[in-house]
Amino acid sequence: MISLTLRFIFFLLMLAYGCETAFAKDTLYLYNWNNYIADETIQRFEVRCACRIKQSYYSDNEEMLAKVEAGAVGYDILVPTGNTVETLIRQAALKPLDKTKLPHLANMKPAFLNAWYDPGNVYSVPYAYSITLIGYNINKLRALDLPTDSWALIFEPKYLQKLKGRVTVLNSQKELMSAAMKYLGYSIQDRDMRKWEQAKALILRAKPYWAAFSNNTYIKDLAIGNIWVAHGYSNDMFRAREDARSAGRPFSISYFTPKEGAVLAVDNMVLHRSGQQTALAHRFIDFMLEGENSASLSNMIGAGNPNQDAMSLIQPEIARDPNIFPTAELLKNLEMIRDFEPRERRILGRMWIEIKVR
Amino acid sequence: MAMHIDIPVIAKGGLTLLEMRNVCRRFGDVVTADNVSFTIEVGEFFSLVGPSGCGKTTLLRMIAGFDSPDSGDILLDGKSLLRVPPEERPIHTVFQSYALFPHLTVAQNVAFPLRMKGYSQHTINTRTAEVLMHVALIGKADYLPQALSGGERQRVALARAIADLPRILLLDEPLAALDAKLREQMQVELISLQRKLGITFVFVTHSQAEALSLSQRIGVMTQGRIEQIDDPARIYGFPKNRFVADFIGHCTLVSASVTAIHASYLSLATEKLGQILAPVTTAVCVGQQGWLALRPEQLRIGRVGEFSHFPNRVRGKVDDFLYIGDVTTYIIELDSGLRVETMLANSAPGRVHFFDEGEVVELAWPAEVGCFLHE
Amino acid sequence: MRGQRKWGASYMNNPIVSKKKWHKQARIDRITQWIVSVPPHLFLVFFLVLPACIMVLASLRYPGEFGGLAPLWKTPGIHGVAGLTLENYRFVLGDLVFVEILLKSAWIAFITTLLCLVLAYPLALLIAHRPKRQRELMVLFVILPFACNFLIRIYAWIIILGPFNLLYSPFAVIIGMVYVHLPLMVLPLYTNLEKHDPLLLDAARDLGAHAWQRFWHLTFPLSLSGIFAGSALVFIPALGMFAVPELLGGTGDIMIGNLIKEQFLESRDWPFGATLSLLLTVTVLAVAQFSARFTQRELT
Amino acid sequence: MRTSATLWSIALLVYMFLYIPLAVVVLFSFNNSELNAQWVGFTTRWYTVLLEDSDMLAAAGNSLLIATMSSVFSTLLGTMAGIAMHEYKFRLLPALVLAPVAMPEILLGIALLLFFRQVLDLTLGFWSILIAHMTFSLGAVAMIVQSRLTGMDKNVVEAARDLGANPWQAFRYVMLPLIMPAVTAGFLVAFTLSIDDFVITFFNAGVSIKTLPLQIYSMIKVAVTPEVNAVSTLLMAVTLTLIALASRIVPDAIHKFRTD
Repeated sequence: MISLTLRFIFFLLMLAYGCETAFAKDTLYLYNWNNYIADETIQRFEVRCACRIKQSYYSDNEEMLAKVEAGAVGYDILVPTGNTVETLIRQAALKPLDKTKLPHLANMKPAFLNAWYDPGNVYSVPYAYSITLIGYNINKLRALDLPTDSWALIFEPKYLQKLKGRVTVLNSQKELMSAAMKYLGYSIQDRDMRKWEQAKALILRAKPYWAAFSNNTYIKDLAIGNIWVAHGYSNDMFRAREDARSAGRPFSISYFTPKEGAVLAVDNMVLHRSGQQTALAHRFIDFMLEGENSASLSNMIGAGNPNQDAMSLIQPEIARDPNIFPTAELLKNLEMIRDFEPRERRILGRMWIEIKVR
Repeated sequence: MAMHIDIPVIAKGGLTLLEMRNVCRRFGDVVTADNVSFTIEVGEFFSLVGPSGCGKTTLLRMIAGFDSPDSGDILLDGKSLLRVPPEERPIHTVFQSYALFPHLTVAQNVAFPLRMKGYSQHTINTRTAEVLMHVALIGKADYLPQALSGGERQRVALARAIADLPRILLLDEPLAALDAKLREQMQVELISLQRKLGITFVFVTHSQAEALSLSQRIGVMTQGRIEQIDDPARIYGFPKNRFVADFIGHCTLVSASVTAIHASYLSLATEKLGQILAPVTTAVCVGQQGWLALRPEQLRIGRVGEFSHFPNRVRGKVDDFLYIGDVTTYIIELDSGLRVETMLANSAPGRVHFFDEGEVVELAWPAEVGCFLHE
Repeated sequence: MRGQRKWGASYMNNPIVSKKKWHKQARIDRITQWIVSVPPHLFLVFFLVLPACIMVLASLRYPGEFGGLAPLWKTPGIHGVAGLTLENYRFVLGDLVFVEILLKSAWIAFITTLLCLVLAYPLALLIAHRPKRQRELMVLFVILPFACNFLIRIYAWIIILGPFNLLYSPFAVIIGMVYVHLPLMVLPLYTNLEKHDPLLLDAARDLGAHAWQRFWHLTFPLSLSGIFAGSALVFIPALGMFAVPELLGGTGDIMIGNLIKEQFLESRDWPFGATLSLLLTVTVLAVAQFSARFTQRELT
Repeated sequence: MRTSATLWSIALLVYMFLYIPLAVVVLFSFNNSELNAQWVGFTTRWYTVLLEDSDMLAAAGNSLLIATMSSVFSTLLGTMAGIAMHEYKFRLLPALVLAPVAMPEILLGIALLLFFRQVLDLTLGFWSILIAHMTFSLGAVAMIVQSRLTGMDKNVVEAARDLGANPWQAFRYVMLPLIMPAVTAGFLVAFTLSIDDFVITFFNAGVSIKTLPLQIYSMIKVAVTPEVNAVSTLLMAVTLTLIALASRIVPDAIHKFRTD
């Protein structure tokens, strides 16, 4: 009896040890949004630099901040949105970039450089951007003849009655409340808490009609047809449209940027101070700055592209899509999220708890 | 609904209450009831005795309804019980392990049958108090079974079974788990209770002493067959065959053959005891082979020549003796090698035995002693 | 931690053992007791009691600038809040919404326990009355769903409920909760029912009790301790569950577990998360105390 | 007792309720479409995708390594705790052993997360998960060993001491062989608890290490492809054989020594 157990334990240890050693080669740890880089791009980089990329995913900046705070060790590259870059800089959690190793930085469109959150791009380099908008099931909405141009679709009970249990919204305090502020016509930089209270009231009024808060399952749910309207990121909606088409679903998915304006999220590559592979990280950032690789972000994932060099390589119908490359006048009412003072953040945090709990 | 309780008249040798008619039952190749037929009268204390595994408990379970015979019938007041489930039969059982309901107090246990019949709470309370008086457990009404002693638990099991005055009470070796002193006390109580309530008792036990002392009629069973049904004196005095003689009480069995039949006695030729005179038994013919059964207490032990007036005399030496307090049993080894058991009351205080080991003694007994058995 | 020594104590008061041998033996015994009991005590105190105290302490502090906890002492030079505060408790108790969500979680856990009981009891009763060989097999088939990972069992329901538009609804949450917790209810019930002495049922039947009466007056009362053990085994984990409501629940189906998880892993307000966790702990202790009092009356 | 038809029908209903979802999961692992919407065609490509998925294999490896180590250590400590609780009447130990099993996992997860980050400043990863797993599986082993000891004839060990064995010999030659089935059962339970744990690992895993449940969670939340079904089916098969193994060797062993 005892020998049986010992043999069993020995066997398990060997098996486990086997799996572990296979990946001792130098490995670059990338902590990125889910569905924000094509596998094919990853493989090309691994082949070029003879290394391994170990990816972890997050679906909200807050989640990434919390996880990094909880177990900060080992991540070389993070891809935070603008406001989160500012937070990480204030936390002194980043390593400055060595520009000399980034020859392709010149490809970057000037408008995206020298951003308010990282003047002089000391720590960050733009990676891609997305717009937080509304994706929908064309057939269903045409049948219900619902408007496809305004936030009212997910905030007005008169539309929501027809969509009861078929709508999901982002499980992110900043994104959802900003969308509500936009619908009310306010700027999302506004520090007047009374306006945010109105946004909270608006959300609470619409909440009973929504099916769920979801940061990622909405891609699959839209493609399968469980839900018909989703509040989410433009690249995710692109993915949902592709999934539905490739799976041969009897409907198609589309998405629009509401006329009242929306949140623009410019995501940037940064080096976390606890990363070991600094040299390899720089090569990866530079690799992503090359026109061809950056173009794959738009062609395969439908993300907005800050890279000038890549514009020529992007497929025409994606380049023309205003939800991926917004026109100048649309850009006017796109705003980026900024972090507020801790005191205000706590008040908003408490509002968010009320939204979730009421 | 008030409960009408009439104390049934104790009929002596009266009406047949329960009849077993050609009941057969087998478990695989083991026969537990082999064409059993007997009747039990109203108000009788009937015992079923036999070695363990002789089928007496199966018989009891068939009467209670937990088991049904392969063939034959069981009749109560002339009506067949086969289709009647246990809960419908006016028959209750006192189990050997008592089977008291652990989560109910003594009073609630006793009240259980009454509650099942839907009597009013008032009737239940009065009847329960009354029954607890019978078994002297009034003080323990609110105790849980695990807080009681063995004797008390046994009495609760008894009280519970007689609470709603069943027509028949089956007792499955109820006293087996008690110590000797307590068992004697309970035996007395059982008899007085049976007389007071007049309920027909069917008492199953493997202890023949208990059966002899308690019952008005005894059925001796072995391998699923009833060997003999009779009152205790005849069972002990005139056993029908070797098994009954050997099982009930102690006795020495000697093979014998009839040499002559006289008016008041038989003369038998036995190879171990020589020529013996024994009482007449019916349906015997000269030359019949059989067995002579001698009860130890009927043999007189003394010095050689002391009992010249007895016809049957044999000589032997004291091989061993067993002191049991009031009597001492002597094992006498006869010249012919037969070992015979006899006993002598210790009338003189302090004397452990009257004969020493190896001393030559003589055993003698009158012609009326012994019993010639056919098979 | 003074343990009364029982191991081999009997020889101690045996006069004929020589004094010297007796002392040596006592010393060996003392060492053995130490070897056996210190390591587990140490590990559990260090990794269970201490963390619990830290959690209580955390609930009394301010949240850090970027998540985590603000420093305990006011160190010069570093701005921002420090020291202890009852702010979290004022916020939790000030607003009834948190007690509301606790009650809602308790309500969902209660319904789950009830449904598990209604489904598990007949099954346990049936298994307890089957012959030995069949019994082990049927119990094994109850445990088997535990073989596959808890998340996969939830995911199975995502696939099933999705097309019927039942997903993201309280109904889905209840189905998921019952599905995950059902085996936990069957086992204690089965072990209790299996211990019932069949002779008691014969005795009850002999005393005139019909099938339903036998169940109501005998089997059910005796299985009460099994029912309470099973209910506690389902209710307490169900109260703290967050994966099922998150994957299957809709906007209105948030439980206290989700709120706690969100404080720690999304809105980075650890003190408030710790306070909610304590609120949950107090509820669990109350429930455990209540059910322990019933299972204490071990009858059979 | 006459088991009525209603009992059988409810039992059948419960078994179907337990097994239909699992059947669906296994069925869709062979579905030839990215989405689990409806049946398209039979394929085994998800299994090939699974075997090439390095993250999954790494997660499986981590899970196995952690589960093995945690159950070995917790069986060791748990057996000690079980014996200590049985031999010496401690008041604190039973409560400590019961607490992690009795309270919702989220509380234990949070407490450990705070403790590791605030007190030990241990970055969450392999060791934090290992310790977390040991905390709750130690309790399970201790309870199994203790219940085995209470079921055992008490004066067997005293008889050994009486015949001149010192505590260690009494343990080694009498107590250990007798409780070995319980220790093995404890190990298997600890192993299953550890490999199956999600909630506590979720809070204490940090970022750098992934166990199987976490990998499955992220797959369910994010890129949900039938690969999840494939890994679920394989996991079911592995744990199934483990339980069958445990249920075969342990009860027979326990029956052999049962001394009612």
